[in-house]
Amino acid sequence: MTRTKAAPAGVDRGLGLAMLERMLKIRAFEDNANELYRSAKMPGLTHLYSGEEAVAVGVCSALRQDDTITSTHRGHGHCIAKGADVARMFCELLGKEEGYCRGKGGSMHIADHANGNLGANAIVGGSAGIATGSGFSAKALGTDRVSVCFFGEGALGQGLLYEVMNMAALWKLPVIYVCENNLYNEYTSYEEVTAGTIPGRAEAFGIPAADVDGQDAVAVYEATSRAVERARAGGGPSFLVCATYRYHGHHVGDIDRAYYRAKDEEQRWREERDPIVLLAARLDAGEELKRLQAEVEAEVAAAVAYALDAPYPDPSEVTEDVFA
Amino acid sequence: MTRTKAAPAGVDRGLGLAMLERMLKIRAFEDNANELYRSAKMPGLTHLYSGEEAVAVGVCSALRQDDTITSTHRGHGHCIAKGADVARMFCELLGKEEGYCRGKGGSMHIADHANGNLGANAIVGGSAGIATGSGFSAKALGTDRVSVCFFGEGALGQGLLYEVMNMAALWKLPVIYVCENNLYNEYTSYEEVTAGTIPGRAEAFGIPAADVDGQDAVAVYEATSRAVERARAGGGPSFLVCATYRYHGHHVGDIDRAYYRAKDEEQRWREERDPIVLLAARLDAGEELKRLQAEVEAEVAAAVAYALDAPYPDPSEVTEDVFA
Amino acid sequence: MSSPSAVATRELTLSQAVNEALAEELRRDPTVFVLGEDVAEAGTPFKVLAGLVEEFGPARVVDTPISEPGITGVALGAAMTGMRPVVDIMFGDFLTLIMDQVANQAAKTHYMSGGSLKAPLTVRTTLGATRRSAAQHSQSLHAWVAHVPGLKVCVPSTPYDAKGLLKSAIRDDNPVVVFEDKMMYQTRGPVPEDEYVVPIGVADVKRAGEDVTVIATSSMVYVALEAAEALEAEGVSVEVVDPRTLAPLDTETLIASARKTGRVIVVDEGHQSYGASAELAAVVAEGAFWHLDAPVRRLGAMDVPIPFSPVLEDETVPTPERVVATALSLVGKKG
Amino acid sequence: MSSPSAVATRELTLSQAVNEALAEELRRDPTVFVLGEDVAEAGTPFKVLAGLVEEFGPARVVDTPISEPGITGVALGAAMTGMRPVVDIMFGDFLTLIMDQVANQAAKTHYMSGGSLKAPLTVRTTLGATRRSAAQHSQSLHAWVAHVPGLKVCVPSTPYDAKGLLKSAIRDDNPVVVFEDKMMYQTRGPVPEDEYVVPIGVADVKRAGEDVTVIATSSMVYVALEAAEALEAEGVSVEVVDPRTLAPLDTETLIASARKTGRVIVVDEGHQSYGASAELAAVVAEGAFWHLDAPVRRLGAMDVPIPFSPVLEDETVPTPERVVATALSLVGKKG
Ligand SMILES: Cc1ncc(C[n+]2csc(CCOP(=O)(O)OP(=O)(O)O)c2C)c(N)n1
Ligand SMILES: Cc1ncc(C[n+]2csc(CCOP(=O)(O)OP(=O)(O)O)c2C)c(N)n1
Ligand SMILES: [Mg+2]
Ligand SMILES: [Mg+2]
Repeated sequence: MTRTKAAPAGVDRGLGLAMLERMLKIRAFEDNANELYRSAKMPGLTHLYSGEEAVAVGVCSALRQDDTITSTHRGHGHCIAKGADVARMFCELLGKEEGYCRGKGGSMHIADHANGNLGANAIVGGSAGIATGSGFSAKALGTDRVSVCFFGEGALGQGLLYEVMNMAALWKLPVIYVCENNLYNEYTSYEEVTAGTIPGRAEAFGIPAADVDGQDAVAVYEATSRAVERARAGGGPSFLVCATYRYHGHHVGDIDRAYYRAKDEEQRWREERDPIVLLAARLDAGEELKRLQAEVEAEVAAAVAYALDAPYPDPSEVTEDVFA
Repeated sequence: MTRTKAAPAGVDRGLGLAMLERMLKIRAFEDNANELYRSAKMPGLTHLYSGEEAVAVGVCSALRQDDTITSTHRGHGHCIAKGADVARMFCELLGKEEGYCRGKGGSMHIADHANGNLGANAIVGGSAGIATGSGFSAKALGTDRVSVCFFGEGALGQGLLYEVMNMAALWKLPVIYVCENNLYNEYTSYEEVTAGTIPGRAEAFGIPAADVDGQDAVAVYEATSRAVERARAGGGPSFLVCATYRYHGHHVGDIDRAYYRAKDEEQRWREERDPIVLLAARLDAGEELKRLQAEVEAEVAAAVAYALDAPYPDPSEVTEDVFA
Repeated sequence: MSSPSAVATRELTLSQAVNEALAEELRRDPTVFVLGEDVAEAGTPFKVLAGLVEEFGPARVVDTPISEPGITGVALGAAMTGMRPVVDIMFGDFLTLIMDQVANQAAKTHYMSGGSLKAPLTVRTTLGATRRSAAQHSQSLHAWVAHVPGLKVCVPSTPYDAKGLLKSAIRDDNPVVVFEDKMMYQTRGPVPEDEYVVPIGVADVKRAGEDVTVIATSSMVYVALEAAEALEAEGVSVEVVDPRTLAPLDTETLIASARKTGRVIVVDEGHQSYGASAELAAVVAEGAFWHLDAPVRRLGAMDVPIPFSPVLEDETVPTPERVVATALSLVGKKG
Repeated sequence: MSSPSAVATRELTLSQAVNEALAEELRRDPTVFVLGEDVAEAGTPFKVLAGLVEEFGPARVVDTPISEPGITGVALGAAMTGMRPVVDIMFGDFLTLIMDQVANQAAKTHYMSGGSLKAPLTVRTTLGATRRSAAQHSQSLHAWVAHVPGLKVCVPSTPYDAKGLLKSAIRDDNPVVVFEDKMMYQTRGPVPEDEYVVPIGVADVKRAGEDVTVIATSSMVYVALEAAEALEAEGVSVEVVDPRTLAPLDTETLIASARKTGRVIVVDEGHQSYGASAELAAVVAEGAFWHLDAPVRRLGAMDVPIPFSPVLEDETVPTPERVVATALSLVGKKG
């Protein structure tokens, strides 16, 4: 995805449609992942990104290929937004040889080195250090690449985040901390476990923080572009709080969830705040939407079929790649 | 030490003199500890509190005996301020049987359960959880005791602190976080390693923070009293940043330190900002100062003599108290 | 086998047994409380704590932020000041985050204070692979805590042991780490109607035998028992010894069995190198040296991060087939 | 003994040898940098890094906040994106704080990514007691990291090995944890004038002998050598084997020595239970089973938190006297 300078009124139409395509692809990917789980074709559990597409796509659309991201347990969206191939992703979800991690990582550990994705992480907040270190090397090696750290608001509970934000601020590292606030830490409302304010957590370290509408891909893109510009210019880290919502359960198995999240809250977000609908409306993309949707669905369906047919790794691979 | 309601103009004279006595005792204790090191009578190293006396004494003078504190590697001051017996402390510093920890803890681990001192800690920031947990139990058990967490500004680097401040704020725990900012993390200026602001670190969690002159025992006492009142009334945690200075090196062996700390900076603090001199002046305590000084020096000298003569534990004690 | 036959029992899952232990201790002692992520309404992702918040309320079954070090520290402080917290660490892999609070703080509190302070803290967590959860949610890190003086470590295998040991842990005046194999929560077994505890530090012979001793921990007991069945068909009589707790370790029972059979296999789901299996093997190799007819053999998890793909993950764990093959080679029946 | 006599050497302290290794690697490779608390002007509390910031500047010898987890995480991220960081963790006791970054992140990065990512990260830290530093500054926690697949672990005993292994560690494409005994920094030994490296995974026979093998790690090598001297006077010939690295472990050299002498003592300063000594003992007890004339004996640190008082602390560590007594009992000379 090429970078385009954001106009205050929005983004140019080409970029807007490209973002729409990515978001549709994420949605289609997740629907298929869910279906693979439900039909018992996927081992284990997975955490779906549906509903949050505007965050990953808005952010990654403002990045270059050599910029790095670190991702989370809910990482498919970041991965696709940064340019990954969905067939290789499905292969990974199914534990197949051709997966991004040769089947060793699974959904929670997809990494796509070529596109700068340093990996999803199954430890909440666990990649905050890695992302900050990528910013460190960007600066130390004299490049102008930037590093994005995606994390859910649950990661605000992990002390590591504060340790590394302090260093990023001190050393003016080109790091963008992107907090995806989808309102829930698993089965607990974030308000029950989050004191004070979220932006304040960054501002305490002298890091500028912005509240962003995470359902508005253009707003996310613009906020990220500003942070990227600042980072490339040596201005140091930024922090974005993107208000968003996950449509599905915490993971694919989290079906009966009314005890922690009301059905009509879910419905309201889906009906009123869907990021794909909002972007399509903004671009007035009726026809293109249908075309893109059809294209993307075909691509994703083919990827699923490919992955289902793909071979498993040979069991002997189990002892490979322990050491480089 | 009894509690006295702080008048805006200061504290009553009885309390003022009691604070002065404690501060003198800490100073005398540290001078003797230093001497024990220099004369090779004390095993290992120790971190002296001289110069910072107003913080420990100002804080602890606002506490009841059943209120708890947690302390640091630089803990003698907290220990004495909370009411410990200096002979048993010296015994501990020398590894003797009658020490507070039967010789097992040494300088960095003195605990004085009877006076509510839950222990010094050799892990920077390591007691932040313990202090917060003591606040948790105070509330859960329906008492109105409060918990004080002493830590150096270096502990702002430890993520644990942010994790527990979040919980203290959420659950309105009666915890007072006392940051002793003596400007140095070992051999590094705190400014080189501390981004943003110190009070902001607490305010981000909705915890009120106050900057306090840590050389002014009365100011510390008053700020603490306000925090204690709030905590006992169920108002939740507070955070105090006490600006202070250590007179000696990071530990007793840190003699040649001009490379990180200018001699005349040290001299200025000693000459212009000595907490004992400042309090004595405020109380106009010329005569009493001399008397208290003499008394305290005699007590401390006797304690040193006692400790030097005291027996070591029997080697067989090494396997005792691993389990309760 | 200590699961008694004389008393009235019911079949419970291990999950239910743990839930009962917590409920009973919460009822018995008002200073007991549970602290952890999603422990209240959700009853944890494994649903092990279902119903507790309804009976005991949110002040005693406390949902926390995702702050494992902080939670453990808060629990420790509460433990030092009159309470008996039970910390829920969702996955044993997150022990990585709490080692300072556990090993540098809780484990040493009593000793460093010369006996004046106590830390009656229980940490419940999980171990075990094959859930297709990949490298950061599948580890069995019990060897780390077993290596720390001042900690007690339980690795129960049955609902009976899980309940009885957890009750002992909560009542213990020391920090205790209890590991439950996440794949065992639906495993059923008899649990007495009446109250009981299982003492910490006493091994249990889960099956008596003469030819080979299999020392197995946690869910590996079932692997050993399955192997023992198969071996019986081959004419090899296997004794399965379950240490139940790693620290303290009931070396006497282990060594006695080893002396009796002269052949020992240790099966443990931690990585084999520098794992619990090394200590267990070293203890019997030394203690039963003059009685051993063959080297003590170890079967731990393969020394690789646990891979996601089922075809790979299944390679990493000890299986009944491997125990059988090892036992047969020890008795000289096959290679 | 691999410290070569044919090449030109100087006597250096272990501290100087480490300093040289860092300086050489910093000079050789611009992607190498050092990160830690008080590493720059202070050169660490042990002064091991003295002078480096003067030569390489504060951008490559970086003073950090007191944030062990954060530092390690930052280093890992830099390692994954083209650099070769050397993290300084002042005391090995603080490994408690970085286990998530080390064990869940760095160790698994390469494997979990199917080989696409690398983490060429070196962590330097300390072990060892008797410095009168009490329970939180005296631990030897190398067994924890040795238990984690994907990590390499070095425990050098001599200036020669310390320098050569550290250089190998920095050049290695994997995360390596290097332990230096803080009591050994002033220990002197010959170090070649010319550049060299010591390969990771190769044990070294520090003294050849016939009757008893003492496998000793880090500073315990000196305890073993001192015991060997004393035993020679008693007519007992001791072979001292230094594994030098725990992971990978050179099992061949260890087992060969055990087979030759038939009697083995393992000396390691980690706590004995579930310590490195358990793995070393288990490996030789299995590998040399048919050649052993006596049980493999272990001497680790006592299973107590390290106490402050010298009269107590000195009880906790293996001593030459205890090695001598153990060796004599093994050869049947006394109880
Ligand atoms: C350190 C750690 N603690 C707990 C967990 C279990 N866990 C997985 S996801 C999750 C909730 C994360 O919430 P958030 O960060 O808001 O991300 P979201 O799932 O909402 O995208 C928890 C508690 C974990 N993986 N890592
Ligand atoms: C977790 C941890 N990291 C490093 C150290 C080594 N250390 C001991 S004291 C100290 C500096 C502490 O500075 P500060 O908190 O400001 O306290 P001060 O010594 O100034 O009173 C350091 C780095 C430690 N004890 N614990
Ligand atoms: Mg969330
Ligand atoms: Mg300081």
